[in-house]
Amino acid sequence: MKPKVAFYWCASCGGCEEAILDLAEDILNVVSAVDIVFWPVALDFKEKDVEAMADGAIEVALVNGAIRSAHQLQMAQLVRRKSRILVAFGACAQLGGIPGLANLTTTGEILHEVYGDGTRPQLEFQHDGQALNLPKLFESVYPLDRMIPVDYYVPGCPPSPRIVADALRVLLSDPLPDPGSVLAPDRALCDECPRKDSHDPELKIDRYYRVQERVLDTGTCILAQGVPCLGPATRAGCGARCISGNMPCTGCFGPSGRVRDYGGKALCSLASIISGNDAGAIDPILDGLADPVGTFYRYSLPSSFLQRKQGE
Amino acid sequence: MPEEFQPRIVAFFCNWCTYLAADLAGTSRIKYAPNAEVVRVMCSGRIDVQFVLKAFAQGADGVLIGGCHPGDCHYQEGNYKALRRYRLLQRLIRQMGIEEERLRLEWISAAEGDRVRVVINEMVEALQRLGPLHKNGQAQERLMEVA
Amino acid sequence: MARSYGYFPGCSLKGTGRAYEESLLTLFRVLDLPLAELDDWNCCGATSYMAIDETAAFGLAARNLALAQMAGQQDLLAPCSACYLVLRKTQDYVGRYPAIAQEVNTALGNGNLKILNSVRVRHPLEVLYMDVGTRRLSEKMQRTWHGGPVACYYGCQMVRPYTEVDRAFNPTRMDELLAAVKVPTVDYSLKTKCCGGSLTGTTHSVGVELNRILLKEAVRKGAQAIVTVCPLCQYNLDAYQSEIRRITREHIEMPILYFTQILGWALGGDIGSLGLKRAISGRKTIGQWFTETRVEKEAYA
Amino acid sequence: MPDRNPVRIGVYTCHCGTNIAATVDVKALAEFAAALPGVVVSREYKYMCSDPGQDLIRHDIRDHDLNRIVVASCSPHLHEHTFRTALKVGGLNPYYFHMVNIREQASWVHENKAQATRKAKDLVRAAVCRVALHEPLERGRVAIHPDVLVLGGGIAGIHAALTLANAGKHVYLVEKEPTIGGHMAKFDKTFPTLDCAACILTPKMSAVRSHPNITLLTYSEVTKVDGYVGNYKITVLRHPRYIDEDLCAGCLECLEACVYKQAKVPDEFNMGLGKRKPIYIPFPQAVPQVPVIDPETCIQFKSGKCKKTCIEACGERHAINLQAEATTQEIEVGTVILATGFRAFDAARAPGYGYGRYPNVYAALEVERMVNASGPTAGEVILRDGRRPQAVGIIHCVGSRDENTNRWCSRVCCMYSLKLAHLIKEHTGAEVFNFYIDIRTPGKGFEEFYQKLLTERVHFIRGRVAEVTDWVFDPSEDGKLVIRVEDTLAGFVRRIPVDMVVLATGLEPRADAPEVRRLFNISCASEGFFLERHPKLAPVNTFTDGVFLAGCCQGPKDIPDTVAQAGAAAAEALALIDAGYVETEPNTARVIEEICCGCKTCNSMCPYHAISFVGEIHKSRINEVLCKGCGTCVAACPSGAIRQNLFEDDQIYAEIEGILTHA
Repeated sequence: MKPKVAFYWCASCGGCEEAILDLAEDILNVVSAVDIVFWPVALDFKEKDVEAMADGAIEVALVNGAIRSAHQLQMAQLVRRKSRILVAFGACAQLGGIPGLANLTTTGEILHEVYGDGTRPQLEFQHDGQALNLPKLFESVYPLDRMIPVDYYVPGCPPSPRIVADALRVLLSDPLPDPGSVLAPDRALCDECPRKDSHDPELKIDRYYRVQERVLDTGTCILAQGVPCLGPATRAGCGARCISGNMPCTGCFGPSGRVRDYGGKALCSLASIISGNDAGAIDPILDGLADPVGTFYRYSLPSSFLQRKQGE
Repeated sequence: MPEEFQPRIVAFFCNWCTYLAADLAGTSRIKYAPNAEVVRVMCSGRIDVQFVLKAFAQGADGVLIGGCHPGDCHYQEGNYKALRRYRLLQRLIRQMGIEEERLRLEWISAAEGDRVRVVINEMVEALQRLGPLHKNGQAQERLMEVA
Repeated sequence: MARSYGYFPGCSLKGTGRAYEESLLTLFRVLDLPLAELDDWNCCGATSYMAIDETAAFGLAARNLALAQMAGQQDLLAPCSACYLVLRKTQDYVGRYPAIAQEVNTALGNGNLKILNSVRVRHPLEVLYMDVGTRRLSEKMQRTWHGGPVACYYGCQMVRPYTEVDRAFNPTRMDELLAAVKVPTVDYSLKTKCCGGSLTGTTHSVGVELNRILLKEAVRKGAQAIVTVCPLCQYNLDAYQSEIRRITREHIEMPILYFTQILGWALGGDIGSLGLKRAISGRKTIGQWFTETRVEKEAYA
Repeated sequence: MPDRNPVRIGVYTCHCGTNIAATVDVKALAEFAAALPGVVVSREYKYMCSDPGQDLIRHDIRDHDLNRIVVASCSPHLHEHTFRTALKVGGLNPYYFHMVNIREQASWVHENKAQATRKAKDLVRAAVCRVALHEPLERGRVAIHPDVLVLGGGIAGIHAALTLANAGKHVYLVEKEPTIGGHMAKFDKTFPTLDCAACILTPKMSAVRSHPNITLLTYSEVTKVDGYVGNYKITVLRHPRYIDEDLCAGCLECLEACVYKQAKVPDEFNMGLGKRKPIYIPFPQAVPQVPVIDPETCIQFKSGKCKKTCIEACGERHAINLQAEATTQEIEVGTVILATGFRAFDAARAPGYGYGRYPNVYAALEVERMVNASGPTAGEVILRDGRRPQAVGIIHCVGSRDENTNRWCSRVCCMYSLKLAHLIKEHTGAEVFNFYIDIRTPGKGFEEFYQKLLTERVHFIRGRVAEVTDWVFDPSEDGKLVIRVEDTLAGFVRRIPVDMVVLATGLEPRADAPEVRRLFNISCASEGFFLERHPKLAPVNTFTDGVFLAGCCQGPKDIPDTVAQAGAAAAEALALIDAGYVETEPNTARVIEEICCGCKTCNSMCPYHAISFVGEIHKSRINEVLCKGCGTCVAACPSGAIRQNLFEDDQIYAEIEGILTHA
């Protein structure tokens, strides 16, 4: 009988679900190969259906999205319980992703932004004897593995079709890769970048530009053109899609294996290669890197050392 | 009265200038605050931004980076790399809600034993004004909210 | 039109040192350097105060500095050495010792003032040397000196402990300024020795003896006048010459001038408004020296 | 990957007598360490660096089969090597070791015992966490080029060069001036023995010239230093002296022939007291015996309208070449001895003493020349106005022990002042007054010399001179210089009229010391003299391997000390050369090829060009020999593909965690 597969989403945009569909005709192979038992976005299963399953009944669960609310946590824990293999699918689940940038503010600030001083949604509300509940919002966004044990990671925002296909193939076959591994090459993007040999070794940046400030040559290394490209710091596997679109890598595939804090490492590297040996010369160059957190932690703030904005 | 707050400082010192300056402070019996603990690296250029962030996340209230004066680096240019990273890191930690006084870079030559005292004491004072970095304990403890 | 200098006269320049003020104003007029007298200035806090109650002295000085800074002045001109020193010292201490700064500012706070040390305390000698320069002085020279050689006397407070005005040992800027307008000076080794200061008023004999030493050495070096930068020095050297003659029977009679008088004259300032008539000693010589002469144009070869 | 044999750590806490034990609770520290993960043995001992201390480690390695060692004692700069050796002897790889500095950076700098102990605990915890991750490493070997560069041709350089040359090593002696000899060549007599400086120096100078193992490069400067211990590439700039050293026979006829019949140019060697011609030889015994032309003053260079009588005089030898230009020369050496000497304090910087203002105020070196028989006045002490002084005042500590100029004691001034006092009295019979703060005669025969002078009725007045003035207080002082001083023994202010004032100027670092320092990548102490590796245990070594110090460039010292130090420096160099190789620290960086993505970020990081990009494999590679181990590329590598031995990311993380884990 076919292996049971589940898809679930937490704090995410839905792009990861799209990524599954992006498999195009391959999706049919997937569907024929497996028995999808839970996929809220596409199929009509309910929470109780999952609860009804025996623990470990699901062969592989692909969970995308970060954890921001009590309900997401509860569902993640449920799916975890029911699955033999649980995969953090996509940048949000693996690193916190774009929603993770909310860690630069507090829940209070967010609610105020949305509802001002007006009425706010209540966690619990009584309506003719019936209690209506809303899930509690946490103070911070968390990557999946800070909440539940995660067996494998599929990087990307969203994961590229190739990565998804490879991941599914690997996961449904023997032998399984080492637990905890990221299902993408442990090398940085430059390795598969078509422009890797376009600049000479003595790379020196005299000014950083924001991408909209520059008409980028399509043949030359984007970083060498002064636009912060995080390819050197980001795990390969996407096939350098952004680069082919003449856009810099923004790091959605996250760090390679030996890096612990993606943003810190990327910052360290991009700061090292600028010219200027005193503050007077250095600072103007750095001005080109507007919004350091947004630049270096775009997808990984919750999984960084600091995890969120400090202080109250 | 409540005991005054004792900040914890992780100090990354280069082997050839600032670490020697700290040794000189010792041989000169110069007294200074005991809050800074030194991690020796060969050159300030070795200091990975990750180390600094790790220290802050791990509970340090301040991080001090010590290197050779510009032009005097034992490895010619390592201190310039350190400076470039420091300038950018300052911007990042400000965004992350960490006051810039918590991260300090100082050029201290092997001859400037007393400078070690001045810098560390100044930093301790500054941090005592600011108070602990993790007002509500370690970052990890935030997980309590979900338990 | 040059920017204006804040001007702090202090008590002397309105009293015994009137000649200094008159010649200073004249000189700055011919150089068209506008002077803006500080509004509502008070005692600088010098000597007696400084000796008895430092805090009060700092407070007094600080108020003047704060006023100047309110008036938007970058420079505050203090022609009297005593004023210069106490103002300069106050800035230094306020900058260096937070405790003093706090005390002073609490005091000033009652008058809604605060000292920021944004004002530069200057002495005319330094302004003329640094901002104007010897070159411009020679260019603007209008009258040729026919008087005898003079001894430049700087006094004690002008160059110690602060040395912005000139070097602590053997200062030379006044000599250079006078040389720029072709006034011969002698190598005067006592140029920073004590003039007797307020001793002339308290332990009179000692004060006068110190005066005598200065005058006598000037004579020995062939000087026919002594030029000063400080109203107290000027007064001490000027006022007791007859007394010295009486006690020592040495014939000492020489004009004691302000450097601003000579420069003001050399640059063509109105002779009547250099305060020359206020001199006590050597009036005759002064009369002969400060006349309407014009620069002889050197014949071009 | 899991280690086959589990980590077994031994921690050793040193009392260092009471140096540590007085401020750090060593017992508590040892107990604390014993409880740390992986720690099998934890001991405290009086002196870990002593043999019994090291034996402790060796035996525990054997008895408790330890595989990691932590020693908490002094600075690794002092004893890291000692303990690594102990591990080696104990049969353990020396790099399974980490040292904790609880003396220089804890017990000596803190007073509160509780806090000092807390800090020591944190540091030990950090070391234990770190050492667990250490890996065995091997030291590399670098062959030592046997040739030596000696920079500076004063007595220090000369003595070092001769010592090495006599030991059969080839020496390049580089001197800035046209001749070697340095300051000593200017002296007349030397204290306390009063033997003539020339008599003991000039033979050594000619020995240098004639020695087959010495290449003498005068009028030359080092402009570039490449390489590392054992293999330095030195670029030497040779200023043109316009007279070919090989062709010149040293007849000096060209000097006679110069169109200047009289010498007109102030003579540097005689401190401007004498005159020289545009073509000159610094002094009669100069080495090499080759004149030099000073283009600043030579008519031919200034106007091009000279009869060039010098060239005529040289005739067939054609040694003179006015077209000569500066040349550079590359030399390869394995070791370097810096003997760049000192600069005499400029007396004009102590304006109260009237130097440059009163003609009869002299700096000591001027008087040295004056009393020198071959000096500008042929040994006569004559004032600038031609008079012979009746009374002479010698002011000590000019530019020494002075908050306004230099704080340090220049060590030689007291003695040379006594010497000059003796010589001046001998030459003139004048009354000589010494004005001193303290008389410092801590040397062999020094105190005896001082006593001798007292019997010669030289006056000694204890007090710092206030000023030298020409202000006449009473007629007896007319035409004299008056020294105003508080006689602190008599307890009143005195005015001492003299005809001549001698300023005992102190010793300073040379103006070009900072450049030399940067060239050779060594440190300076706060006052600007070159910094020795350790004031007691490595007084002639620097923090740069293979670079040694001799003479006053390291600090003021007299001739005997200078010569002794020069010998020591030569010995250190010989020790290296004869060993044939040095072992290099293994803390180099390396690229993990599987992870390297070829982004080239690292390539621009390395100032030593140790990193190259290998086109075939599209990856960067590090040349281990060229790598000096700074680790800058490791931090810069965006994908963590570069690792550094002994400073692995994981080891440093472990250290940080160790420090910050709350006990």
